[in-house]
Amino acid sequence: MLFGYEWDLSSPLAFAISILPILLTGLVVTIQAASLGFVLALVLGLVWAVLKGLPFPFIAWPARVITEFIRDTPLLVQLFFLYYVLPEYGIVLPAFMTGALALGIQYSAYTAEVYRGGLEAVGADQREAARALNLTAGRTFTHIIVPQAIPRIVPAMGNYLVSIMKDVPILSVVTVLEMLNVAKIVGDRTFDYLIPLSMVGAIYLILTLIASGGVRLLDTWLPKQGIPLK
Amino acid sequence: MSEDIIRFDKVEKRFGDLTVLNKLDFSVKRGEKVSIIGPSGSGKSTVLRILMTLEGIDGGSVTVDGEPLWHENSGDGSLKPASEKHLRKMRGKLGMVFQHFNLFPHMSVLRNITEAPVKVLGLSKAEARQRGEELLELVGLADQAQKFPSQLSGGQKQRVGIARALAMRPSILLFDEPTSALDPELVGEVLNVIGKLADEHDLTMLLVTHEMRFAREISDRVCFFDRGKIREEGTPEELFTDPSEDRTREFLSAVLDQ
Amino acid sequence: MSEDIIRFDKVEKRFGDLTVLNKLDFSVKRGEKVSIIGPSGSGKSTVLRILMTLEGIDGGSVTVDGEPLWHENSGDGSLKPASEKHLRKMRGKLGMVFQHFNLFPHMSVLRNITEAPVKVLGLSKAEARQRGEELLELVGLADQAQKFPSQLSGGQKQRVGIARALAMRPSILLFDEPTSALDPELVGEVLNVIGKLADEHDLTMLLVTHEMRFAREISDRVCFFDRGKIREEGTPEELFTDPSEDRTREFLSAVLDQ
Amino acid sequence: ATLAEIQERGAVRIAVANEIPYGYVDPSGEALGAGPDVAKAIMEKLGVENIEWVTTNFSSLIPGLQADRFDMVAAEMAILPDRCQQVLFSEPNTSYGEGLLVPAGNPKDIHAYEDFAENAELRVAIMAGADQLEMMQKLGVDESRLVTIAANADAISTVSTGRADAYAATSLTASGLAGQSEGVEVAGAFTDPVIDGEEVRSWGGFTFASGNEELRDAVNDALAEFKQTDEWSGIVSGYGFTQADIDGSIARSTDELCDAG
Amino acid sequence: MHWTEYFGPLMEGAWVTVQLTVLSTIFGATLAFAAGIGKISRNGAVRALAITYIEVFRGTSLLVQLFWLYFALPIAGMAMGIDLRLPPLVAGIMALSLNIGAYGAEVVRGAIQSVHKDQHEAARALNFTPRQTLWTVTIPQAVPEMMPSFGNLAVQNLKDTALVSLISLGDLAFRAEQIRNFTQDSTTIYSMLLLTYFGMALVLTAMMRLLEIRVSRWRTARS
Ligand SMILES: Nc1ncnc2c1ncn2[C@@H]1O[C@H](COP(=O)(O)OP(=O)(O)OP(=O)(O)O)[C@@H](O)[C@H]1O
Ligand SMILES: Nc1ncnc2c1ncn2[C@@H]1O[C@H](COP(=O)(O)OP(=O)(O)OP(=O)(O)O)[C@@H](O)[C@H]1O
Ligand SMILES: [Mg+2]
Ligand SMILES: [Mg+2]
Repeated sequence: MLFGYEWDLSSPLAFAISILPILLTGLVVTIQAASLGFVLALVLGLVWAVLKGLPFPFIAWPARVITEFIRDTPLLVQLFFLYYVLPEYGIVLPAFMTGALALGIQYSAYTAEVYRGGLEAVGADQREAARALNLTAGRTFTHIIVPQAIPRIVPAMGNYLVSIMKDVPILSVVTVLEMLNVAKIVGDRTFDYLIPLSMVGAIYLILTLIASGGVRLLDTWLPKQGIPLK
Repeated sequence: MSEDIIRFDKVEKRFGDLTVLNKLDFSVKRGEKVSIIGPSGSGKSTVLRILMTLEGIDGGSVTVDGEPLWHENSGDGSLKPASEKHLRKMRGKLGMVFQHFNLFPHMSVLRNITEAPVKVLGLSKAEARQRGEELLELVGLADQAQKFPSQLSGGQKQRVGIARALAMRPSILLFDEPTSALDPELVGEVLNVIGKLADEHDLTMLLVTHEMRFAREISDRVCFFDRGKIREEGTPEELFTDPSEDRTREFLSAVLDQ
Repeated sequence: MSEDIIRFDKVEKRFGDLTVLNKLDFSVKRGEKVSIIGPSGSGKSTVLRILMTLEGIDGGSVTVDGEPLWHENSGDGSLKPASEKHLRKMRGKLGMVFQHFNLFPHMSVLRNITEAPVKVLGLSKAEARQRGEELLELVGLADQAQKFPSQLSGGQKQRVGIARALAMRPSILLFDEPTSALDPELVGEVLNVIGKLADEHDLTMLLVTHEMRFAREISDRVCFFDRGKIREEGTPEELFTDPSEDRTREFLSAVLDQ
Repeated sequence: ATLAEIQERGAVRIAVANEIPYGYVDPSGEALGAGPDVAKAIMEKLGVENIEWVTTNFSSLIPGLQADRFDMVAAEMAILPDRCQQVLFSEPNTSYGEGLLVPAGNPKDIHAYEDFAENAELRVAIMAGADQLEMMQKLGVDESRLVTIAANADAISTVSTGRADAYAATSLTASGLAGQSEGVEVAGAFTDPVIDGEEVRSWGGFTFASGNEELRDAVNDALAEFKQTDEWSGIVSGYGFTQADIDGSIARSTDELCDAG
Repeated sequence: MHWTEYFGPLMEGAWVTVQLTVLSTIFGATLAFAAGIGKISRNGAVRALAITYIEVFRGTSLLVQLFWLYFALPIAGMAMGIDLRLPPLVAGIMALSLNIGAYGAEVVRGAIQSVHKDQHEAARALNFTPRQTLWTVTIPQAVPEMMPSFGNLAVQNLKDTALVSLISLGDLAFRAEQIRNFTQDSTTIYSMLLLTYFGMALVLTAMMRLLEIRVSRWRTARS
C-alpha cells in the first residue's frame, strides 16, 4: 500500500493498473517540480543574461565564469551540494524546494544563452530605426527589441522545459517523491521493478512526445502570425 | 550664413585606424535638397548617421538648426558633450529613411507609423492615426494600413519607411540609398514619392543615392564625396555636364556606363 | 536515324502544375556538338538534368545510345521503369559539367578527378592518378593537382569540373551554363578548354549557354528553346544571321544587346 | 555463483549497505562491522581467500542478489517473511532492538515509535527498503509523515536540519550515528515498539540468492561453529551488541522467522 | 580524516568517471552515426527502427533508463528465460551511450542534410552508388558541421556519468558520497567534487575544440 492505494499482484496487467494511480501521484510532483524549476530558470537566466551583457567587466566576467561553472557540473552534485551544504549555513529548504532550486540554477545557465541569442538576433537596424524615431532606450527595449526576441526565445525555452521534466527524477535522491522514486518504492516493496519502471518510461515518452509536438506547432504557428523566427 | 540648417565644421570620424571623415566642411541651407554621390566607402552614409546621432564624432563640430548637435552649452558658456536629453531634442528635428527600410516586423504598417508620434510626441491615438492615414495616402498605400511588413513588396516597404519618418514632422529628412535594396521595377514608385515630397514640401532633404538621373532632377545641389571629403559640388547642371575634377569625371563615367 | 545518340520522344516534364517540357522531340547525332539557347525558365537545364538522370520524366521516352534511359526492357518485351542498376549503366555513358562546378570541397583537385574512376570504374589508384594528371594537363592545371577547390579561382574550378567529368570517359558531355557563374575575365579560359575538346575529340557535346559568340563558333547545330519546346533550330549561320521565327529574333536581339 | 565456483575461484563477492555497525566500508576500502567481520571468518573456514566487497544502497541488496551482482549479503539484514520469499537467509548471526535518532536535546520529546502514530505533527525518517517502514505502517503512522532517505548516513543531516523530527532505525545504527555528530543524539528512555502483541526484535543474518541453498548451508555450518567461539562474541560485542542481543540471536531459527506473520 | 586524505579515493573515482565518459562517448558516437544515417535511410524498416530508438531515448529520462537497465531488465530477462543481469559498469555505459547516441543521431542527421544538394547531384553524375556518395562525399563534409554539437554532448555526457553513482558504480560522485557518509563533511567534499567535475569539463572542452580544429582543417585543408 502506498498513498492509500493497494496493489494487486494477481497478474502483471492487474498490477500495472493498480499502481497507475500511485505513479500519477508521483507525476503530479514531477510536474510541479518541473514547473517551479522552469520558472526559476526563466527568471535567473534573465538575470545572468543581463549581467553577462553589462559593459562592466568586473560584473560580466564573474557572471560568465559562474554560468560556465554551473553548466559544466552535474545537476546531481549541485543538488547534493544545495541539500547538504546549505543547512550547514542555516538555510534549510524542504527537499522539494531544494530540488526545484537545483533545477532552476542548472537550467538558468542555459536559458541565459537563449535570452542572449534572442536579443542579439534582433538586428542593429531595428535599434537604429528606433533611435531615428527618437524612442527612448527603455521604450526601444520593451516595445521594439523584446517583442521581436520573444518568438525566437519561446520555442527554445519550450525545449528546455521538456529537458527539465526529464531531469526531475534526479530529485528522487533527496527524498522527493516524484514519479521515479514512487516507482522505485513500489519496486522495493513488491520486488517487481520491471512494471513500475517501464510504466514510468512510457509515461515520460508520452509526455515528451506531446510537449515536443507542442513546441513544433509553435515553431510553425509563430511565423504564420507574421512573427519571423529567424 | 544664418540660413544654414546643417553645418559640419572640420568634422573628423574614425573607425579604429580608418579615418572616414577627414576634417569635413559641409553645409545645407534651409529648404535645400542636396544629393550626395560618391564611391563606396567614401563616407556618405557616415554623414547621415552622424546627423541622425547614430554615430558620434571624433573632432570638429556639427550644428543643426543653429545648435551644436554633439555638444551643448554648459552653464559657464563652454561646450560639453551632449547629454541624452539634448540628443533627444535635436533628433526631433530629423527623420531618416534607411536603405533596408528597417520597419518593425512585429507591428502593422499603421502602427509602424503611429508608434513614435504617440510615444514620443505624445499625440493621442486618434490624432496619430489620422496623421498616419494621411501619410499613407501621400505615399499611395492607404489600403495597406493593416498589413504587416512581411506582406509588402520592397517598394511598398520603403514607402512605409518614408511615411514613418514624415510622421514625426522633421524639418530635415535624410535618405540613405533609399532605392538600392529594391528590384529595378520597384525603384520608380519610391523615387516618385520622394520627388513629390521634394516638389511640394519645404523640407530640407539630404539624399545619398546612386540614381544619377534622379539626383539631377530633384536636387538643388549635388556633392561628390571622395575619401571622407567633398571633392566637388555644384548644381546638377554644372556637376553632371561639366565636372571640373578628373576624379568626378571618372566616377560619373563609371556610374553612367552601367 | 540509327545515328541518333540522344533522342527525346514527346517527353513531358512537370513540376507540380508547371509544365516545363511539353511533348519535346529532340535528338542529337553521335559526335555532334549542339548548343541550346533560350530564355530563362524555358527548360534548357531540365533537358540536361533528365539526361543525367537527375530528374525523372512524366511522359514520352528518352533514348540514349539506342537504349531507353528511364525505362528498361522487362522479360516479356514490354518496358518497365528503369531500375537503379539500369540507370547506373546508362549514367556511365554521360558526363556533366555544372554551372556552379559542384566540386567536392574536402578533396584535393586530383582526388576530385580520381575518386570516381577508382570507386566506380574500379581503376587502380595508379591508373586513375595517371589519367587524372593527363586531364589536368589538358585543362592547363597540371601544377594545381594538390590544391583544394577553395584555393582556386572560378575559372580554374570549372576546368577541374570538366576534367572530372572527362575522367569517366563518357561518350556524351553535358554542359549547363559552364561559364555563367564566372567573373567575365575568367570566362575565356573555360571556353578555350571546351573549344579544344570540341575540336579534338569525337565526344558528343550538348551545351546550354548564353555565350552566343561561342555557341556560334563551336556548334554544329543550335537549338532555340522556348517554353519547353524547340522553337527553332539550325546551323549557327542560319539561326544567328537569319532566324525564321519572330520569337528567336526577339530573344537574340535582347541577348546580343547586352 | 555456487559454492563450488566460489571455492574454485577463491573469491566471493559480498555486499554491504554502509550501515554502521552492521556492515560498512571505510574510505580506505576496508569492510568492517558485525556482518563483514563474521563473514571474513566464515570464508576463511570455507577456504575462500579473497573477498570482493561491494557497497550498495540498502534497497539494492535484494535486487542485487537476484541480479547476481554479488554472492552474499553481509548487512545483518533482518529476517522477515516477505524477504524469505525473495532470497535465502542463513541462521541468525545477531539480534538487535530498535532505537531513535533525534536532534540534540530531543526538542520534540520523542521516546517511542508509537509517538508518530499519536502526534500528527511529527515526521519520521526511515531508510528506503528498511524494516521500519513495515513497523510504522503496522503502528498506523500515516505515509505522509514518512521521509524516505537513501542511506543511513543521510539521517544525520535529515534529523539535525529538521527535515524529519527523528530517524527510526535499530538501536545500534542510531547510537553509531549519534557518535558521528554533535547535532544528534539517541532518544533516551526509549520504549521498544510493540507490534502484534510482541516487543520488536530483529534477527539479522546473511542473505543469498534463492536457489543457492548449497552456499547458504555451507555458511550455516560454519556460522554455527563460529558462534560457539569467544572470537565471535568478541566481534559482536566490539561493535556494541549487548548480552541481550547476543542471547537473543540464538533464541529463534530462520525457519520460525520466515514462517511468522 | 583530514581533507587532503580525500584526494586518494576521489582520484580513484575520477578515473572511473573518465573511463565511463570516454567509452560511452565513443559508443554513443557510433550509435549516433548508425541512427542518424538510419533515420534518413530509404528503407522504411530501418527508418522506423532509428526513429523509435531516437524518440524513446530522447523522450525518457536518463535516470529512468539507467534504473530500467539495472533493475528492470534482469527481471524482464528472467521472465523470458534469458540472463540479462548486466554488471553496473555495463549498465552504466549502455545507458549513457544509448542516451547520448539518441541525441547525437539528430546532430548527425542535421549535418548530413545540411550538405548541399549540388554535391549529391555531382556524385550522381559521376555514377557513385548512394552508399559511396554517403561515405565519400556527404559524411566527410558533414563531420566538421557536427563537431561543435558533439563537443556539447560530450560535456553533457561527462555530467551525466554522475548518475551511475546511483547504481553503486564507484565513480567520482559515488566516492564522494562514500566519504561524506563517513565524515559528514559536506561542504569540503562537495566543493572538491564540483571543482573536479569543472576541471574535467574544461579539459574535455579543450580536447573537443582541438579535435574540431583538426577535423575542419581536413575539410578545407590548406596544403
Ligand atoms: N561601424 C563601423 N565600424 C568600422 N568601420 C566602419 C563602420 N561603419 C562604416 N565603416 C567604414 O567607414 C567607411 C565609410 O563608410 P560609409 O558607410 O560612410 O560609406 P558609404 O560612402 O556610405 O559607402 P556605400 O556606398 O558602400 O554605402 C567604410 O570604409 C566603412 O567600411
Ligand atoms: N525542382 C524544381 N521544382 C519546381 N520547379 C522547377 C524545378 N526545377 C526547375 N523548375 C522550373 O522549371 C522551369 C524550367 O527550369 P529550367 O531550370 O530547365 O530552366 P532553364 O531554361 O535552365 O532556365 P535558366 O536559364 O534560368 O537556367 C522553371 O520555371 C523552373 O522554375
Ligand atoms: Mg552607405
Ligand atoms: Mg538553367
